[in-house]
Amino acid sequence: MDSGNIAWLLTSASLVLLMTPALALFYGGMSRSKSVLNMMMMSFGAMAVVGVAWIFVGNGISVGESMAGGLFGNPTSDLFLNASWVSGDGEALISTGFGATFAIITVALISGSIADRAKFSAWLVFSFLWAILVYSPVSHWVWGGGILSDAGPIFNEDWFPQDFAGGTVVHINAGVAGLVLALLLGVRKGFGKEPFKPHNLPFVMIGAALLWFGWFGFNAGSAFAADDSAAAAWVNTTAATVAAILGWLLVEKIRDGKATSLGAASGVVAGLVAITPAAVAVDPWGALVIGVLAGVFSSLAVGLKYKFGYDDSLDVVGVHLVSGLWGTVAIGLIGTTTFGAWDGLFLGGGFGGLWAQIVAAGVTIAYSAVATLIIGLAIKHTMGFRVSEEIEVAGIDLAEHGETAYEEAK
Amino acid sequence: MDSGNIAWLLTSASLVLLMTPALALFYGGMSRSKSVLNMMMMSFGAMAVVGVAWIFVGNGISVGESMAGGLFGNPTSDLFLNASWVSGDGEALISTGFGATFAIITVALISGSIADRAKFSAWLVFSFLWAILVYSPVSHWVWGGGILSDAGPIFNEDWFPQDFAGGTVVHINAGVAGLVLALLLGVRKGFGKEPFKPHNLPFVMIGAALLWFGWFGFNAGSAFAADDSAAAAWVNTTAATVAAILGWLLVEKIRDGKATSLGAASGVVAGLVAITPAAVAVDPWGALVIGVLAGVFSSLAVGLKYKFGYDDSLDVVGVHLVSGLWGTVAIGLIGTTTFGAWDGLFLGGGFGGLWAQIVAAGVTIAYSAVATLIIGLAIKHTMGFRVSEEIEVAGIDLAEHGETAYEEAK
Amino acid sequence: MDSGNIAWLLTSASLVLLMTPALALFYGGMSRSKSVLNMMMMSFGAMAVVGVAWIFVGNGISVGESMAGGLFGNPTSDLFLNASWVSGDGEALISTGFGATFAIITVALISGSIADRAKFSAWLVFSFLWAILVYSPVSHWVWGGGILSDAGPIFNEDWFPQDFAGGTVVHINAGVAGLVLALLLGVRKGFGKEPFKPHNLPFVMIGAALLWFGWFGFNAGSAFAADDSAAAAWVNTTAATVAAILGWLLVEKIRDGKATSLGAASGVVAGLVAITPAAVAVDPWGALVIGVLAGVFSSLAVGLKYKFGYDDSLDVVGVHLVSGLWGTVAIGLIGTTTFGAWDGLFLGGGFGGLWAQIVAAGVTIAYSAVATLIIGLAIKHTMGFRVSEEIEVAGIDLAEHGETAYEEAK
Amino acid sequence: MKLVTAIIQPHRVDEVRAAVEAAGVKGVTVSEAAGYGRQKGHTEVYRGAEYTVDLVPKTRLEILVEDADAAVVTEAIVSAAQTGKIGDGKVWTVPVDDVARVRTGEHGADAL
Amino acid sequence: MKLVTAIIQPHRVDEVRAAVEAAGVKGVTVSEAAGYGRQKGHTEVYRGAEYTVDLVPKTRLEILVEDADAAVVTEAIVSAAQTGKIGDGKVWTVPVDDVARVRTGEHGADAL
Amino acid sequence: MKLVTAIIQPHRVDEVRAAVEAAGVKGVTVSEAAGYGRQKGHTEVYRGAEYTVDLVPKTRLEILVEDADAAVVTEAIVSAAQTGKIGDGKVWTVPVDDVARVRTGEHGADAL
Ligand SMILES: Nc1ncnc2c1ncn2[C@@H]1O[C@H](COP(=O)(O)OP(=O)(O)O)[C@@H](O)[C@H]1O
Ligand SMILES: Nc1ncnc2c1ncn2[C@@H]1O[C@H](COP(=O)(O)OP(=O)(O)O)[C@@H](O)[C@H]1O
Ligand SMILES: Nc1ncnc2c1ncn2[C@@H]1O[C@H](COP(=O)(O)OP(=O)(O)O)[C@@H](O)[C@H]1O
Repeated sequence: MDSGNIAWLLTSASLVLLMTPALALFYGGMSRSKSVLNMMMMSFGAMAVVGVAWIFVGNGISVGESMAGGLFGNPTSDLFLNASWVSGDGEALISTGFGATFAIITVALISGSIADRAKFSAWLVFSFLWAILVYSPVSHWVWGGGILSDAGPIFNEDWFPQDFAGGTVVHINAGVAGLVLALLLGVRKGFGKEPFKPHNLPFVMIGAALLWFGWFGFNAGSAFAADDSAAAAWVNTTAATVAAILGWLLVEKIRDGKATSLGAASGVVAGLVAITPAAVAVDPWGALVIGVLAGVFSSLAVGLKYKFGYDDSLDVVGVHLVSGLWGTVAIGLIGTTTFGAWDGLFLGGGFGGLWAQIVAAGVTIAYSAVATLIIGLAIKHTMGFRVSEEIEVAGIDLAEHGETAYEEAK
Repeated sequence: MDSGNIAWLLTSASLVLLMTPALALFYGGMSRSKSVLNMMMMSFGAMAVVGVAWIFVGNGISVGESMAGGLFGNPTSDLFLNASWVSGDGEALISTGFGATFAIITVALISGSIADRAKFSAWLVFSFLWAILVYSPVSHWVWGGGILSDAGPIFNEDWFPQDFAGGTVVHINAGVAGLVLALLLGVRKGFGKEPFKPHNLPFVMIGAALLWFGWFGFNAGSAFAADDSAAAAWVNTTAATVAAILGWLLVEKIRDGKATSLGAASGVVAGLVAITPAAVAVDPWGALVIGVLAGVFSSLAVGLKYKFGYDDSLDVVGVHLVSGLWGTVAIGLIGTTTFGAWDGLFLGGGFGGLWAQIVAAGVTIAYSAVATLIIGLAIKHTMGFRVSEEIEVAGIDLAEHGETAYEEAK
Repeated sequence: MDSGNIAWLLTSASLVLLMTPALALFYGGMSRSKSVLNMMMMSFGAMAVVGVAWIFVGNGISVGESMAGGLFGNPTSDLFLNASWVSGDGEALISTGFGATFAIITVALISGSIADRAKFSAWLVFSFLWAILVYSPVSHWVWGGGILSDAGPIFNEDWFPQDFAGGTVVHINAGVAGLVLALLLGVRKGFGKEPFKPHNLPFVMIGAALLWFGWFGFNAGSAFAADDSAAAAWVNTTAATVAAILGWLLVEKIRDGKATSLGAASGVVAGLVAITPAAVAVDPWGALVIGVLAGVFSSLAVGLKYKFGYDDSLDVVGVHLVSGLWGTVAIGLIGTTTFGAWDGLFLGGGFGGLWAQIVAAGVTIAYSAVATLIIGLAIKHTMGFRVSEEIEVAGIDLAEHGETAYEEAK
Repeated sequence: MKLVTAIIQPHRVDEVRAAVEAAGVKGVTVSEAAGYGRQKGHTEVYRGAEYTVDLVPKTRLEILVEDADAAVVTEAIVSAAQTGKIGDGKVWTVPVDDVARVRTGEHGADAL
Repeated sequence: MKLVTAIIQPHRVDEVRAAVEAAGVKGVTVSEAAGYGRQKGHTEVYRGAEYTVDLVPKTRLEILVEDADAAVVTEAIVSAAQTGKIGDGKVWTVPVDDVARVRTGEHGADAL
Repeated sequence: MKLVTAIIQPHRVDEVRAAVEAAGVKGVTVSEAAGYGRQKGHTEVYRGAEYTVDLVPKTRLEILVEDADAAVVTEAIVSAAQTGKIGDGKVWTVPVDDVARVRTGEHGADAL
């Protein structure tokens, strides 16, 4: 037990825990004032039920010894974290906590695609099931020695997917789930006609900033030590993010004539998403490139929903799926071995890495799409997933939570 | 000097310092828009005067060598932190800083019971006196080798109260003081008739989330090292909190038909309060139980003020006193020795621990009640503690601070 | 590589990164609701372009080997952080990241003096140039072995300027630049007649609190280790800040009859600024003195703009220049050698230290004034620095960013 | 028909609503306003400078009534809103040509 | 000239604006209001206690028209704002002595 | 008595208040509004899509005056609020049957 490593893991886990309320603020600010509470409650609800799900069996499924050929970890290996606790080992214990914060934020991310219209109880059930049936196994595949790791049946020790902090497990996974739910629940009244503008842009900006702050725990904490890799991840995280702000604002300036604050905040998130898998696999120059293009790609992608007619309300697909994919694939192109595992295509490493990245992304997309659809359909046809149009127009906060976000003085 | 431990203590002290402005946001959001500044200023004022009081004599009273048979530490042992400074010892120095942040937040907690109606100058005087005369000695009793420690006259090395991070010293102490002040100042105009609804629920939610974030420093930092105990405290803190959200929302759903955002935020705090004394004394399963019941107990308790007619405006009693008591007593029931000091009743440890916990709680309640009453009465009958009804109705912000919180564009 | 030190540097760099959005909230809350986004975007824009500038050549100019007799570091020594990266050394890498966060916040601070009226594109160009041409060289002078260090031509090993975390490099530097830009852009319509009151004081308070939180990384992180010095800096930072709140509120209470929340928030910042250079150079008693007088001096200084007619909109001069100067000079008076380099005048050290502090401040002021003026004039006469009066009155957010900060429910 | 408009102190709204209901009024439209008259505003402090905020928040009530009820409703409002302090407000009546209920399209007294 | 004032459901504003424009109206003034009548408010929960919020948000439209147009505009509003549910609102007309356009100082029908 | 209502640009409020005070007016009620007419709104950008916000913020002033003063006050408002740009606003006058001062219960001209 190294006290410096534990100190950094304690800090990192705290930082990542903070990301979910930061997301609540980011998403909440983007909502309309009649539905901000419901939006934030989807994050808080995810904290509650995914937290419990993780302590119950999620941690075991994620990091327990592989079963069924690497499809999942042993669910009973750490029931109620009992095994971790009695081990008395600080690094093991805080690692389970760190893992919980990842499961929580991944689920919370999904909620952005179904703003203003999901039943809160249905969301809680979805969160619980998705955390156990989708997040936990996929994290086992990539990080727990499962089917998408070098120990799995697809890859080998030379060529295997690199996902430092969650490009596949977190962002592609959540992005696909968001897309499926947006399709399943359908568009909001007025979609494509009214702009549904953010009701509080300072909230959006501060939410994005707190996400950035927490993301240092997410990325640099994924070194599981206060070491050179952690430092490298910190530097790349910052490099990609500052570049992504520029990329997003540049597109806006050229296309619309104006650089918006919503664009700056969205650029922050796009950059962070894209560098997540690549945090140590590329050098700072590569991080700048990944960042600026993440800003460009995602700023162009958020308009697609109007074209294809899916109401991904707060752009989970445009930001998390698109930049998550970009960052994952980019490693195959410009990965280097200073801290990374293999060289990418442009650095003379050949197609092996690129292939591994694409396969990992593809498997994640396929599984997430199918599993989310099954869970979503089950909920839709039993308890129902969506509130009535009347409630939606009047504001979901009042009907689902009995509250209005703001009160005037009297 | 271990750099990992210092790193964690520096981080923890910073986190706990953040808790007081987080509380300001939590309390401020619950206030009405005409009195939010005064509410927040009570926290900021506490930072200022309790900070100075701690540097002056508070630290000495709390951790100096015991005097008067363990009633308080030597007040002159660390005047203006001079002794700590010249020691040149980083762990000693940052521990005094860590201690300051505890004293500040404990005082700030009290302010929630007297929203909208306390003179700011009276509050500052109260804060200074209460920090020195109540917080500092009580913290000496429990943590400084005083009368409620194993070195004191009441307990022995086998059976003594466990209070890892402040169930008695912080939450019961502040909760009782809040009750006494609420009674002393009396109810607000409209109490029991108007709902006095929160003017900004997103503030309340983000305030609660920042409290949670800071609380990792509070609980895991109370290990005074980046070690196994700290990791254990981190995990239990999260387990209890996620469970408490569920507990609170469940009561609301059953009783009122709707799960509110105010309930989720309050559940966060209730869970954190309850696990504070027990952070390493129970296992994660125990933490879940403590948490869910803290949510249930506190959500039921916040209605008591209407029944008994004390205007504990923002529920200091319902949340801090009730969940603080519950967490303190729960150790006597389900405490375990993996990281804790003795086994609780249900784990075969007998009644010794339960008795110790109840005595510690009882002594704290009695002293806090009497001492707060004396300080409060002295202020009431000299400078006065409460503003006029006219000021209260018009909004205390304008009269006491010459400001209004929000300005429209012009 | 010591994991505890790296843990603390990772944490500190994350904390300082958070300071810039915290500043955005602090400044944004003080703005009017029609220009809050532009105010916040100046901070976010600084993050983007200064981040890139630092990774590009800024880090080299700041910490590369001295050139031109200590005027700047070798700009090509760490292009795109390539040298730091290939070193593979975690402490070197995270130190460059830590440096980036300092450059960003310093530039962002300046924006407070030109609220409501600067073209966003002009601001981005200014930020880029100023970071490279002013911040980077001045930081080299003081911290990189340049002309204001003990290795420089002016000072010697006995007497040289002490600037632990940025009294000269950050606060005096930014304060002077703010003054120059305020003069260059001219006053806003209504200056001196309308009060331009803060549109959201809770934002101001929380912004100040998050600055405080981040400042622990700024000051205690400047020890570049989790050691005794870091702990000392933490304690002094808190001591000065709590005292400065009291100092500011005292002036208000005496002069205006009321202690304001804007005053408390401003006091926080003034105290933090003043203790920044002196964080380990004085003892806690000295920190209290520096803090309380910083509160007094800055609260009196913010009125000067009305007297002299410069529209330093959010008091960059009154707070950062004045308290930065005071803290820098105070070391010459009450510096001690427990953790500091030499004794100040009042502690029997003679005039050597005082002289060094004054020279360092004077050189910084002179260079910052001239260089800022040149950059500012160049921008003014090419792309233009200020928006039209019409845009200013209608609200700069709409014209520059195509957005309004808040939307009502519909 | 008549439209009775009242500008009153915000904290008297509940009392006034009760009074007009007692006088037979079935519906009211409420909005925010601010005003000044004999009552001047209050003083705020900003960065050491005092200045006067002279608009005082008020609440506007609008009530459509039949001609015969205008005087009764006015008196009901006056007595319920009265605190005797400067700034209590004004109540005025204007003639109305026609009223329509949106839901049904009814006109005149039926629409009230 | 006449002033037509309409209190309608906030979510019908766009439809009503389109309808009055179709009826020849060139300008409209809009503001926020709240009201009650036959439509009672909703229930909110706070700390375990239920209570009624009885003011329902509404939007006020004010439209200056020539005498002859008042009835047409009223009908246009009524049919565009109608949902058939309680709370759809009211439209009333008051006589106007004079209108001035600030920009030009014109008076009367020219000022509309 | 008359009620003079003015819809003006928000940034002309101070000038208008000064002008009507100079014309002998002792009290004013102010509220927020938004409107459109010849002046169309502005363009905002959202996620790459431009759209028009056509309601422009305005301020409403309501001033009760004696019959004889209505014209004078109207002219005072028009000249103080005029900037010559489209969107300067409207001023209109409606007849008032009665005014009451809440504080005293006075009626008619005494209540102004
Ligand atoms: N001439 C007026 N026209 C329109 N509103 C007025 C007029 N005079 C007063 N008011 C409104 O009535 C409110 C109270 O008036 P004020 O003169 O302050 O008190 P009082 O009526 O008790 O003498 C003002 O705030 C304003 O809103
Ligand atoms: N007598 C009245 N005077 C002024 N406003 C009224 C009156 N009656 C109703 N209103 C307004 O009209 C709105 C709708 O009235 P309500 O009686 O609820 O529905 P409906 O007109 O469909 O029967 C109310 O919210 C209120 O704003
Ligand atoms: N017919 C109308 N009825 C009510 N308000 C109107 C009418 N026409 C204009 N207004 C109000 O007057 C404001 C200015 O009118 P507009 O036609 O834009 O400018 P101008 O009067 O200078 O030609 C509008 O924003 C609206 O609030």
